[in-house]
Amino acid sequence: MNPVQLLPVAVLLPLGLAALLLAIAHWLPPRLADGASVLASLGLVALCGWLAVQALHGPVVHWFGGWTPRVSGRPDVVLGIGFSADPMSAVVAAFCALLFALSFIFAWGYFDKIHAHFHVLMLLFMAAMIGFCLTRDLFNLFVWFELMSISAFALTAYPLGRSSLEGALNFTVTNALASFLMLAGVGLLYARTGTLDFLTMAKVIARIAPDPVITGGFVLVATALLTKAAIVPFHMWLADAHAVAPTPVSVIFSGIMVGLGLFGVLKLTAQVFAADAQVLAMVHGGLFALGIATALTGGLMAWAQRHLKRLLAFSTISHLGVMLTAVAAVSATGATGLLLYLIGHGLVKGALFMIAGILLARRNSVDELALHGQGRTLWPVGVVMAVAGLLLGGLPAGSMYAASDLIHESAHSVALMFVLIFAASLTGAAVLRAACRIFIGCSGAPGVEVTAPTERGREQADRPLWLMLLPCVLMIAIAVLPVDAVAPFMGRAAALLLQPDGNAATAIASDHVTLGSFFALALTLALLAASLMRERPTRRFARRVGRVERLPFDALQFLHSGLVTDYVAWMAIGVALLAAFLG
Amino acid sequence: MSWLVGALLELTALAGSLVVLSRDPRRQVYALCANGLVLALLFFALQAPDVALSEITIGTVVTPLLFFVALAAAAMNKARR
Amino acid sequence: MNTTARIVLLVIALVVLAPAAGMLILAMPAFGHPLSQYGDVVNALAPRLRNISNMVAAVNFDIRGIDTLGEECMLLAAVTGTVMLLRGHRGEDMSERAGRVPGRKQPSRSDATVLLCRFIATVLFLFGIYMVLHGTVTPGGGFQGGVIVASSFVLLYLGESYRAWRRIVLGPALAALEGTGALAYVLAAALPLLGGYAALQNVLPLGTWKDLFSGGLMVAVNYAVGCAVIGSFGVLLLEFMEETRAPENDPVPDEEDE
Amino acid sequence: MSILAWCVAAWLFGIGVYGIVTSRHYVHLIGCLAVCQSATYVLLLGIGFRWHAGPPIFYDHPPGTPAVDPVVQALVLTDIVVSAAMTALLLAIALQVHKRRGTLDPQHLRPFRQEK
Repeated sequence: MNPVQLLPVAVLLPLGLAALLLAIAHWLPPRLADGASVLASLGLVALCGWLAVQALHGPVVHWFGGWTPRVSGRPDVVLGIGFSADPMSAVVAAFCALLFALSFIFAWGYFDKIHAHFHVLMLLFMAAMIGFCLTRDLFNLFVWFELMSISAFALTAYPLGRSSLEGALNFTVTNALASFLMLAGVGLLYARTGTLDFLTMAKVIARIAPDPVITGGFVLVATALLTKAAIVPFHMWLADAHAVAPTPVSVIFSGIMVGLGLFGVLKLTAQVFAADAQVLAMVHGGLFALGIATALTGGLMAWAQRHLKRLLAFSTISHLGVMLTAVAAVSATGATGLLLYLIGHGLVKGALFMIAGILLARRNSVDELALHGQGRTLWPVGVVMAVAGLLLGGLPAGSMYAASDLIHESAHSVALMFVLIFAASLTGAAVLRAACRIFIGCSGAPGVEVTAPTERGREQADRPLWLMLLPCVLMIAIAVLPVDAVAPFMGRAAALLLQPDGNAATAIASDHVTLGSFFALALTLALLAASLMRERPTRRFARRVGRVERLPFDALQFLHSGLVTDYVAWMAIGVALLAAFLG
Repeated sequence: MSWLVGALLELTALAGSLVVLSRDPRRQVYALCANGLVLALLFFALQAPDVALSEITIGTVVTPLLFFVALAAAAMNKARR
Repeated sequence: MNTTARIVLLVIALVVLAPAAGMLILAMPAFGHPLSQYGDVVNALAPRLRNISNMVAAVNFDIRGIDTLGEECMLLAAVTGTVMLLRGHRGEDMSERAGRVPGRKQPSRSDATVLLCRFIATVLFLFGIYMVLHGTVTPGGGFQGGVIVASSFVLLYLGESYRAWRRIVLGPALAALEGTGALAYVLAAALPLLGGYAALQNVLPLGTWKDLFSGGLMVAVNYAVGCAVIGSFGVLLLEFMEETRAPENDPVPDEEDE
Repeated sequence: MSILAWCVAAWLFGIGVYGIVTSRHYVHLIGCLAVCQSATYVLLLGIGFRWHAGPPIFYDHPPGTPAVDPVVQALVLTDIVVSAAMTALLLAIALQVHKRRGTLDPQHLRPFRQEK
């Protein structure tokens, strides 16, 4: 079997299956779409994983239509579009497919009503993600980015409830604007470099940088990717969209879609703009600052939520901030950290959204205050949720922990490292708080979260519990596995993304669990204890303290107004910020 | 030729501004129609007949039609309420 | 935030961005003097290598064919999403009567209108098909022609009764056409792989220059796109028109609130 | 003249964003989005344009005559068709929102509300 010949199959298989399902949708027996989708995504996991291993000795490159760079007869002109699988890209693609497989299993029998439309959209969504990982052509990257967006818009609105429609509108308007910016950015880069191929463009940029058009193009493309990755101040759509999408879709959104935005930023910076000092300076400084701000904002907002899916959405924002600091380093260490964090966080967050889905199906709500103690009979779910919360909060095990070690290494100072740990602890503690309230019935007077927005919801309930719990347990199990076995491969893969012909590899030392590695976990548990032992303020002084404590949260809630017009104004400010970072 | 391209570019800017500034959605649809037509002319002038054809079918026929249908459906909803 | 606050934000952004944008605009290659050689190489090579006269079609369907497959799938996704949204609560059933907005006049159709609509619809339909067929030779192609064919269906609605339109234009058939077109494109990409070629490799005979069937695989891909676009836009217009049907026992859920 | 096209593109995008931010009707907002999108088309086609060159279709004139860049045209062409479908998607969502809320004012639509 020739890896070069099999590379395009990774995209053509899901696209073809989607088209086939659509063509015969009207006559399709139920369940067939479910089965075919699960099988296809499992096949893609195997294919992309295999490609990752094959690519260790050099990227696997496929030129569509046989238009190799040689056809043009000129050095800087590449006519065709190439797919290039380096190990890291292929691993990310395989992870996408894995999440889809698990999510299809979770959704088994969920979507009977409308002919296979859900499966068509999900398969297109998956193909877009895999294409996004594997392409080496800038406009082709835009195409997959846009396909990803469009299928995501439609999937968000799927439940047709009031909130999901309005969330989908916010999501669509902001992300459509982002994709226009990306198209403009691609245009600028094409105008200046005359090519769309990553490596050729990198060569031209090395020759002419620094150049205002190149930098402008990067800013526009990065804005689009950061919008998808929900980085402050482009992040506001995420909490609306992720909280209202059907659960199997939220799993994909939070698990990998947003992370792909960051992966895109890293890949472009490393492979295209590596020789542009101006761009690199902006990434090191500006994006790092945005990452810190995002981590903190997301953490605080997650802490102040009571609607579990909204809480998880803000926690995703926070962890994206942490990942962005790894991207900003543009180093092999940072890239390894990003890869491991992406996988670890994706698994944990996917499992948590599935738990929220189980609660929606069984208890018709995900409001931690309304569900007080109602989860006692669902205790296995509670156990999984507790482990997931601990992992978010820094339990020293599994890939997320190994990754945060690497990410903290590339933080600029101890203080900033502490901010990152604090933000992650806030999200972990918020999840644990919800778990304690729902599944044990622990109380503690509610704090800032009591005024947070919320609503009731419901999802199809006639699915067996084990079927919904199985993928969650699987994901958590993979997330807590020690990374020693795959660590050398991951380190090498990350190094190859930055230097395709290099020999370097990041060493991951995960065996030294010292007292210091429990710091994050201790902080998480302290926050949890503080929130569960809180008492209703009776004395005047306590009430005044409470009011002061609320202030920053109220300000943040006010800014996250839910109005798309506000979001667009903030996006304009964000682009201005990026421009200001350039000086 | 160059004056034609310049004039059409300015007309495009004007037509786009009109779309934004016509706040009444029904009137905006006509502005959108005009915008599509101007864009198509500009694309012809920029030597892009393929793009102009697709802009003319989409921009002046399909999109305005969708807008009109959407507005009519919304009006019918309102009447039903 | 209110509108004033948002405009203040916009102004701040503008103040920061204006100098940056100015610098960028001044550094752009001058209008009408492109730096890129990509297009020139395509213009020089494609007629020779592929016997094709429409370079845009060459780029769309051959050189950057996988892009177009992606765009095609975007169309699929957007249309599937729209159908799902509109049908969601309305269900699959179809209505026989058109609805109307109260208070708006509805002039009855004169014979001349009906005749004119029938005539124009036929001409438009044929023109669209012509455009699809000649996509690789002259301006036009699957995308533009497909949209024209689909919009000729709407004239049926205008000229005939709502019932006739419903009877002639069949939703499931159009959806099948849409899916089949996309599937054909994917197969055009995948089948060369079996023969050991690259995906989308132009393995068919290329024909002669300026001929209707010039361009090899491009012809097939162009037709596939045409089918898919006719199907997509047909379904789209159908479902939108259905929104204006007469309300019978409309099950719109007034949700929990208000 | 040499920068007019870029200025027009920037203006269209800017005024589109202004329209979105101040919009009071969702259908109007979707129209403004279309204006933003047309900015990208003007930019892209402007990039490929060349003075004194013909269209990249060698039917009436033989290959070798100067022609504008077909690549950007191909990029824009498909995007226009997709944009119509995307507009349809947006309008469909807006219609469903209108059925449930009875309003299309973006400044009154927010996904979650405070529980009182």
